[in-house]
Amino acid sequence: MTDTHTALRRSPLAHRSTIKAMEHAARLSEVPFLGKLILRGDPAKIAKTVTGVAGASLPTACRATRKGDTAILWTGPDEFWIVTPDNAHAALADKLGKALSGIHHQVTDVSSYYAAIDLAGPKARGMLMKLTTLDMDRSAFTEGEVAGSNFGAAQATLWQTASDEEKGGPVFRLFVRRSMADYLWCLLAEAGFEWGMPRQAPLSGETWRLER
Amino acid sequence: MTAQPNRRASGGLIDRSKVVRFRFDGRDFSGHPGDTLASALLANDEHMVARGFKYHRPRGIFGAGSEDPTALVQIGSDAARTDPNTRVTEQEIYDGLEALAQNVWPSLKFDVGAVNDLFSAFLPAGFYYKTFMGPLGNWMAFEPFIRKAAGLGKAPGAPDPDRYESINRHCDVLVAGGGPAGLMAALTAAKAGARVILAEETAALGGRLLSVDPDKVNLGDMAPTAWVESIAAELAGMDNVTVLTRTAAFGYYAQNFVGLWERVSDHLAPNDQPANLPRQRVWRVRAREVVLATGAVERPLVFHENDRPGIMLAGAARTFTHRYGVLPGKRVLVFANNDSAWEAAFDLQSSGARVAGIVDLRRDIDGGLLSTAAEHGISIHPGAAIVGTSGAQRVSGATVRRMSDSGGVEGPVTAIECDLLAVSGGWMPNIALFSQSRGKLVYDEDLSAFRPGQSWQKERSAGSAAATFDLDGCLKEGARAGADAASKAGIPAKAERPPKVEGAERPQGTPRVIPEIPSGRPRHKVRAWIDLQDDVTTKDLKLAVNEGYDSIEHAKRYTTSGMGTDQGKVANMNAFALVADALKKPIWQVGTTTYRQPWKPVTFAAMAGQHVGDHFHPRRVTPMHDWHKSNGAVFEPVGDWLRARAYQRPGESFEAAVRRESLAARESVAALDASTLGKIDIRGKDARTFLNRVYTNAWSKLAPGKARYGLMLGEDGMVMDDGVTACLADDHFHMTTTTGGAARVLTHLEDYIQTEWTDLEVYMTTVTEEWAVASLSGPDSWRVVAELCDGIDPDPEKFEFMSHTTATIDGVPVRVFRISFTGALAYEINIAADYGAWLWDKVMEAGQPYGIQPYGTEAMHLLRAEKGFVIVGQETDGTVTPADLRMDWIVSKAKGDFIGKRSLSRSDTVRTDRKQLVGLLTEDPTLMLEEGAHVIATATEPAEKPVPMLGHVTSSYDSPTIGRSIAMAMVESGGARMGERLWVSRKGGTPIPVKVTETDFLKMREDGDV
Amino acid sequence: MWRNPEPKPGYDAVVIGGGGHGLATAYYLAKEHGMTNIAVIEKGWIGGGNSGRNTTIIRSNYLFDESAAIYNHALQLWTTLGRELNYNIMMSHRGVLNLAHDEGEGRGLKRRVEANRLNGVDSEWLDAKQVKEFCPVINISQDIRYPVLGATLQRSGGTNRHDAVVWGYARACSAMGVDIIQQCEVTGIKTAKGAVTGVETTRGFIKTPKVACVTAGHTSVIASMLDIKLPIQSHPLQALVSEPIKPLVPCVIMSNAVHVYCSQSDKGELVIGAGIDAHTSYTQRGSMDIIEHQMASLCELLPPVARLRMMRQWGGIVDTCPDASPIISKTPVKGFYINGGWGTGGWKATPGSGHVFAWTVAKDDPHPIAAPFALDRFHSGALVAEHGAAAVAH
Amino acid sequence: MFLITCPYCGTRDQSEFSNAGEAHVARPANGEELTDEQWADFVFLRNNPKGLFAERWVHTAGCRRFFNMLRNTATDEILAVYEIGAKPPKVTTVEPATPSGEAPIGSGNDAVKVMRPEEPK
Repeated sequence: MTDTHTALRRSPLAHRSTIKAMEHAARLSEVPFLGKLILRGDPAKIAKTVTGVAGASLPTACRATRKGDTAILWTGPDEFWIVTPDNAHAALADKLGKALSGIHHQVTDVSSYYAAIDLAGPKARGMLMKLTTLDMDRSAFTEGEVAGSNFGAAQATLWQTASDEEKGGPVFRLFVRRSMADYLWCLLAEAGFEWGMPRQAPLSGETWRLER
Repeated sequence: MTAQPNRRASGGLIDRSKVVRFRFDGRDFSGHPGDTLASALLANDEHMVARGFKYHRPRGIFGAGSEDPTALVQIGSDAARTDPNTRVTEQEIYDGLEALAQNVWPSLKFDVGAVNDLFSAFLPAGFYYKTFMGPLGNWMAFEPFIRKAAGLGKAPGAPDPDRYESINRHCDVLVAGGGPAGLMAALTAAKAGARVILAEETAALGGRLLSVDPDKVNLGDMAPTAWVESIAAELAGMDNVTVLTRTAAFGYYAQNFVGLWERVSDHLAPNDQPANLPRQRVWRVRAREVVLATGAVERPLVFHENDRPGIMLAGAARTFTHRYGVLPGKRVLVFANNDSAWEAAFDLQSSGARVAGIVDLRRDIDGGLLSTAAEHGISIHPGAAIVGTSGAQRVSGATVRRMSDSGGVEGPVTAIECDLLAVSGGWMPNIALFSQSRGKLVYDEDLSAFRPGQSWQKERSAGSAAATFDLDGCLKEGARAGADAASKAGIPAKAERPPKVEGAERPQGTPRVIPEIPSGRPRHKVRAWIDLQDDVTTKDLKLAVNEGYDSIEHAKRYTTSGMGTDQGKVANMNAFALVADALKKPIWQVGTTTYRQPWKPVTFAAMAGQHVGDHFHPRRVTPMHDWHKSNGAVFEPVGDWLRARAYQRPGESFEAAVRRESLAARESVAALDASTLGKIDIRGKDARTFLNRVYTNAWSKLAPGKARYGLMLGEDGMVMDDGVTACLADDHFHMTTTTGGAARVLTHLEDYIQTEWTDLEVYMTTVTEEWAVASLSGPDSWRVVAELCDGIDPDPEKFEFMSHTTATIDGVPVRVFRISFTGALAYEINIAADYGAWLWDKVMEAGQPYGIQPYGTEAMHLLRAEKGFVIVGQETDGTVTPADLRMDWIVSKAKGDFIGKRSLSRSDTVRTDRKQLVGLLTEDPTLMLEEGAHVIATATEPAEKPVPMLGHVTSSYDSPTIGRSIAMAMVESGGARMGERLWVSRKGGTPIPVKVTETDFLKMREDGDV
Repeated sequence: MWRNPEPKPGYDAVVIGGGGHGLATAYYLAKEHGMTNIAVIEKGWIGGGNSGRNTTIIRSNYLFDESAAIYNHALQLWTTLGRELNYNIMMSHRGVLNLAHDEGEGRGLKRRVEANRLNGVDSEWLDAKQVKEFCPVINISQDIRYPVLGATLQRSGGTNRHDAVVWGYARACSAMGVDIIQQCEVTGIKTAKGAVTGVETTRGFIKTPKVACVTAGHTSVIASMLDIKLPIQSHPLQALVSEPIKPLVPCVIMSNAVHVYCSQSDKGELVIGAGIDAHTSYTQRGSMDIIEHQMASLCELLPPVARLRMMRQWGGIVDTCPDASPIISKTPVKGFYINGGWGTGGWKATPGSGHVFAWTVAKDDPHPIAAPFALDRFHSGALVAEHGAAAVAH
Repeated sequence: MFLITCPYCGTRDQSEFSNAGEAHVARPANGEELTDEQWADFVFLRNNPKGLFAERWVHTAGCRRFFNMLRNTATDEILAVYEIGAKPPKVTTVEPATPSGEAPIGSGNDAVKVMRPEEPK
C-alpha cells in the first residue's frame, strides 16, 4: 500500500473535526490511520524477540513503552498492542511473524478496527471521570499508564501519552471500536460541555423500519 | 405582598440586601437569597403549607431540613419543569419561584378532601384490606377513585429539558456531613494529604453550628459562622479536597461505594442557572475510608393533637431563628423531655420570642436550667404533659396537665396560648447510612434510640451521628475520626487540634421517652400522630399489633408508618417504641425497619445521568453507513447495530424494494453490507483440534484456501451460533459468527481455552470491525469481482465454492471468499475497514453495467429462506438441536468429543417427535403466513382450549423467485410429515391449509415440486 | 389475624417458608386435601422474603404450554382469591404491556400471542399507536434508540397487594388449624431409610413425614441439608419505588430490551424493577449501576418521569433455573418436596403454585400441571425454556 | 458494586467484569460414558452455597482473562482472587452458623441488624 491510498481511506471519525473547550481546558481530536497490531504470546518467550524487532521493550502490567514512533501497550498478561505510524505496521507484522516463528504467538492487524481519540488538556481528567470508574486522579493515573475499561457503554483502552506537566497536557489516547467511536466522541463532548466543549450531534435521522 | 413580619432584624445566612419574590398557593411573597421556601414562608408568618395524605388535615413546617415529613409542595407550573413532593425546607427560593399546594382541591385552605377527617374513625389501619370485599368487582369499581385520591403531587406532563450528570470519583476519605465533626474530620484528613471529599446536604457547611446563638457560642474566639468559614476557606485552598454542598450522601453500597446527590442549580431561577452545568449530579464515590458525620435527627413527641401547623421541632425553630433570621413564632410554648429543648427555649426568648412556658415530661429538672428559666421569666411545667392543642390551620394554644405516678395525667387543665409549639423528644443519631453499610445498630438505653454498634465496612461515625452531643466532643471526635480514616487509608495522620469552645450549650441529657403521652382522654378519642405524612396515629399502630401484625415490618406495612416520602426519618423511632411498648418487649428485640437507600429521594434523571437520549446506548454502524443512508436505506436495529433493511426508491414501497433487491440477487447481481458479522482470528498449532471441539463437524482436513460452514452448540446441545470459518494457513483460521453472537461466541471460546483446555496452543483475537465486507450475490457477481479485483480469476469454474484467496483492488489488499448465504453464486470481499466506504463505491461502480442493486437484511432473510438456510435466533430459540433443524449431516459421528455432543443423546433430545424444521407451502400461494403463527392438525380451530399446537412458523416471505409465498416452521415430527396437510391458525379467521415440505425451495422449484 | 402458636412435637406435614407460595401451599393442603395438622415454619416474619419485595406483576402470557398452564391456573385463582379469603388483595386487572423494540422481539412476542390465544390465555398484539392509546405516557417516537414497535397486552394481567395476599392466606390457614410459626429457622432435616422423618429447627425438633420446601432464594441451601444439589443459582434482584404521585401509569409496562418494568401502586408510587445481577448472592443487595441503567431506560420509555424521585430501593434473592422455569418436584428423598427456582417471576404464580404443589405433596404424585416442572427434566433435557418470556423477568 | 482485584490489572470496579459461574467445575472427558443424570450434573447442577463460594470472573473490559475468586455470598466479602488452575487459598470469613442462617454481620437480613445486649460491642 502506498500513500496514494490515503485518499481512498476514511478513518472512523472522519466526519468529525477537532473540538476544544474554552481556554485550552480540553481538546478532542481523532488520530487517524495509526498502525495497530495485537500481539499475543507468552512474554517470557517473546520479550527479547519483540524488543529486537519493535525497538521498545515489552511493558509490564498496565503500562506502555515507547521507542521512537512505536509504542507497545500491555493489555493483558499475554496480550500487547503495538501502535505505529501510518503504514509502518504491516512491515513490522511481517518481521514479527518471521522472528517469532516457532514460538506460539499471534500477530493481528487491527489498524482499521479501532479508532484513536486524543483527549488533552487540564480538564481531560474531569471529562474522563464522567465516563469511567477508573481512578482518573493525577496521582492515580499517570503518564505511560494503560487500562482497558468501560467508557459509558463503550469498552475502550485508555493510555496516557503525555504527562500533566507537559504543555497542553495531560494527553490521553482512547482506542475504541470504530462502530462505537462516534458514540464515545459525542459522550466525551457532552462531558466537556461544562468547560465549553461544543456538543456533538450524534448519528441521527436514520429511518427505521421496525415492522414488516 | 407582605413585609416578612417574622423576619428578625439581623442574623442568618441570608442576603438582606436583595429581595426575592415568589408565589405560593397563588399568593405573592418575598424573602431573601439564602432563604429556603420554608424560612421565607415562616418569615411571612405562613405555617400551613400542605395537607395530610389520608385525612387532608392541615400540615405545617415541622422540621428545618430533609427530615421534615409533611411540608411538601409542587414547584413550578411549567409542564416540563415541575417538581412534585418538594420539601419546602430544602427548596431554596429564587426570583419567580412558583410553589403550589398539592393534593388539595379546590385550595390549600379549603380542601374538600378534608371531609375524610370526619370519617377518620372509619378509616383505620388496614381499612382497605377489610373493605370492598362484597360482591365481586366491588374493589375494581372503587379502585380508580382510590387511586385518584392517593398520590401527592403531579408528574410533569412533558419530557424534562434539563441535563444531568454522573461522575465517578475515588478518594481516601469521604466525609458525609459538614457539621462540626465532619469539618474537623475533613480538615484532619486533608492536612495529612489524603484525597478528601466532604459532602454536605444543605446549602452551607456548619451543621448545627448554624442553629446556635452566635452571640453566645464561639469557637477559638470566633463566632460559629466565622469559624466555619475559616475552615471552609482552608479546605478550599487544598487541591486534594473536594467540598460539595447541596450534596447528600444518599446510598452506602458494597465496598465503600457511596452515592452522592448534588443539586447543582435547583436553588437558582431558570435564567440564572449556569447553562454549562447540569441541573443535578450523582457522584459515584469509591472511598477507601468513610467518616459518617451525618448528625442527629430530633424526635417528635407523640401526644394528642400533635399535628397542627405551628407545631415544630424545637431544633428546627432554632435553625429558622439563627440560620435564616426568622422567628417562627412570637409566643412559643416548648414541650420537651430533655435538656436541649430548654436551651432552645432560652434561645428563642433571647431572640425576641416570648416563651409562654416549658412543659417537660420529666419531674426532676437540672437546677441550672431551672434558674436560667427563672432568669428569663419563663413559666415551667415539670412532670407535665400537653394533653391537647387548639387552632384550625395554625396552633393557637395547648392544654397542660400534670403527669401522675401511674403514667397518666391528673389535676387541673391549664390552657396556654401560643402561636408556636416547639417540641423535642430528644435527639437520635442519624444512622441511615451506617445501617445501609450493613453495620450493626445498638440500642442505647440512655438515649432511648439506636446508635452505631459494630462496623462492617471501612467507616466510622463521629459527632452526634455517634451519639456525641456536646460541641467540644463532636469537634474532637471528628478530628479523631479524620485521623483514623486517613491513617487506615495509608496516609498517616494526627488529629487536628479542635478550637476552644466557649458558651457551649448543655447537651440533651437523658430524655424521658414515653411512647404515647397520656392525655386523660378515652382511648378511642385520642388522636396522636406518629407519621404526620401518611397520617398514622398511635391508634393505628396499636390496632395493627392487636390484630397480630406484631413484627415491626408487619406493623409498618399494615399502617404504612414510615412509608412516606420522608421514609419516617422523625417518625420511625416513635413507632418502634410504641410497638415495643404494646408488645411489652425491649426495643432491641422489636428491632427497626430497614434503612434503605436512598437517605432521601433522588431524582430519576440524576441517577440516569448523561446516559439518556442521544447517549443512551450506542448505535453501531458500518463504514458504509453513509452510503446506505443517502441511498434510501431504511434501517433496523440488530443487536447494537443499525443495519440497512432495504433501499427504497422514491415512491417505491418497502415490499417492492425487497422484491427488486432479491430478484437482482438471483438474476443479476446485488450487494449486501455484511460488515457486522462477527470475525475471530484464530491461531496456534492446536487450532484445528480446537475447532473440532467447538463445532459439531470435522475440521481436521480443511485445507488452506478453503472454508467451511460450522454449527456451534452449548453444552446443553442446543444451537448457539453458526458461521463460516476459513483456513488461512495450517495453524491459522478466520472464523465468522452471527452479528448478534459475536461477543458471546468469543467469550464462550476464550472460556474453554483459558479455563478448560489450557493445554491447547490457540490464541484468538477479534477482527470483527477490521474488515468491511461486501457480499455479492447473483449470476453476474463473478463478473463484478473480476472487474474489481486484481490477482484473482473469480470464474466460478476456477474459483471453487467454499474457497478463498487474497487479491487487490487498485493495489489495496482484499480477501475474497466464495461463499453463499443466498444459494446463488456469491462472493464476499473483505477489506480493511478504513477502505470500506471506498470499496462499496467501487462495487457499485463495477456492478453498474450489470444493474447491481444494494440489498438489505430483509432481502437477505428472504434469499436465505428460499434456499432453506436457517438464521440462529429466528429458526432457533435456544431449544433447538442440529437434528431438530434436520441438519444431522453437520454433526460428525467420526470425530471425538465436542461441546454439547453428549447432550444430543439424552432421552429427550433423541425423541423423534420433537419439533423439526420444515417448509410450509400454503395451498393458496398468494397467502402469506404470519411469523409466530401456530401449526395445528385440524381444519377448524377447536373451540376448547388449549388447542393442541404442533409448532410455529419461524420465517415467512413472499418470494418473487419462487413465485409464491414460502415459510419455514418448527413442527412436531416435521421430518416425517413431508407432504402432509396441516393448518396454520390465525386470529379471527379460519386456519390456513398448508403442505409440509422440505426447506430448500429453490431446489423444489428446480425439481418442479413447487 | 393468625395465631402465633408454639410448635407441636409433630405434624403431618411441614412447609418450610412463610412467603406467598408457602402459605398458599399450606392453605390448599388444608382446604383441598384435608391436611390441617400441618405447620408453616418461617425463619423471619411471614411475607418478609421475596413476597414482600416483589413488584407484584400478575400475568400468564407465557410461551410454552406448560408455563401457560400453570400461570393461567394462577391467574384464574387470583381473580377470585380476595373473595375466597375474605381479604382484599387489591387485585387490579389493569393490563400488562410487553414492549417490542425490534423485529426479532416482535416476532417472538407475536409467537407468544398466538400461543396464548390457542392456550386460552388472554393476549393481544398492539401496534405502536395502539400502545400509545392504551398507555399515553409511553414514548412511541421513532427517533429514540429503542423505539417501540408494538407490544403484547394481556388485559387480565395487572398487579395486586403483596402483603395482603400473604396476610390473607395466613389468616385463612390459621383459621383451618394450620400452625404458622415465625422466627423459627430450619437447621437440618432428618431422614431414615431415605425418607424424611422431621426437621431440626431453632425451636426444637419437629417430627413429620413430609417436608415441603418453599424458600425462594434459599432453595439450594435447604436442599443442601439433604445433600441434594440443584440446578439453581441465587441472584440479587432489585426494585424501587418513586414518591407517590397522581395517576400516571395506567397499566404494567415491561421491556426486556432495556431491562425495566414499571407500574403504579394504589398509593401512587411508581413501582419499578430491573434485571438481576449476574453474580450469585444472598446479601439482598445488588449493584447501583443496575438501578442507574434502569432509571435511564425508564426516562427513555416514559419521559415525564425523569423529574420524579426514587424514594426507596431494595434487593431480594431470587433463585433461577437454567431454563427460566420453576422446579415443582418430588426429590430423591422420600417425603421431601421442592417448590422453587421461580427466578424473577414467582409472585404471579403464587396461588397456582401453592395449589399444584399441595397436590404433589399430599398425594406424593405430581399434579398434572406441575409434572413438566419436575427435577428430572434436567436429566432428560425436556426443559421448559422460557428465557424469551422472562429475560428480564416476570 | 464490588471492587474486584484482577490478578493481572489490579483493583477495578465490578462493572468491568463479568461473572462466569462456579469455579473448579471440570468438564468430564468421558461424556459418552456418563448417564444422562451424570451429564446433567455437569451441565446444570451447581453449588449455590450461602457462605464461601469459589467462582470465576472474567475481566471483560480489561485484560479479558478469566480468574477465580473466593467470595462469601452471605456478605459479599471478597476473600481471595487466584489464577485459573490454582488451588483456592485458605481463608476465613464470617459464615452463617447454619446453611440457611445469617452471617452475624454483613448480611442484609433483618435478623442481624440490631445487636443483642450480650453481643460484644
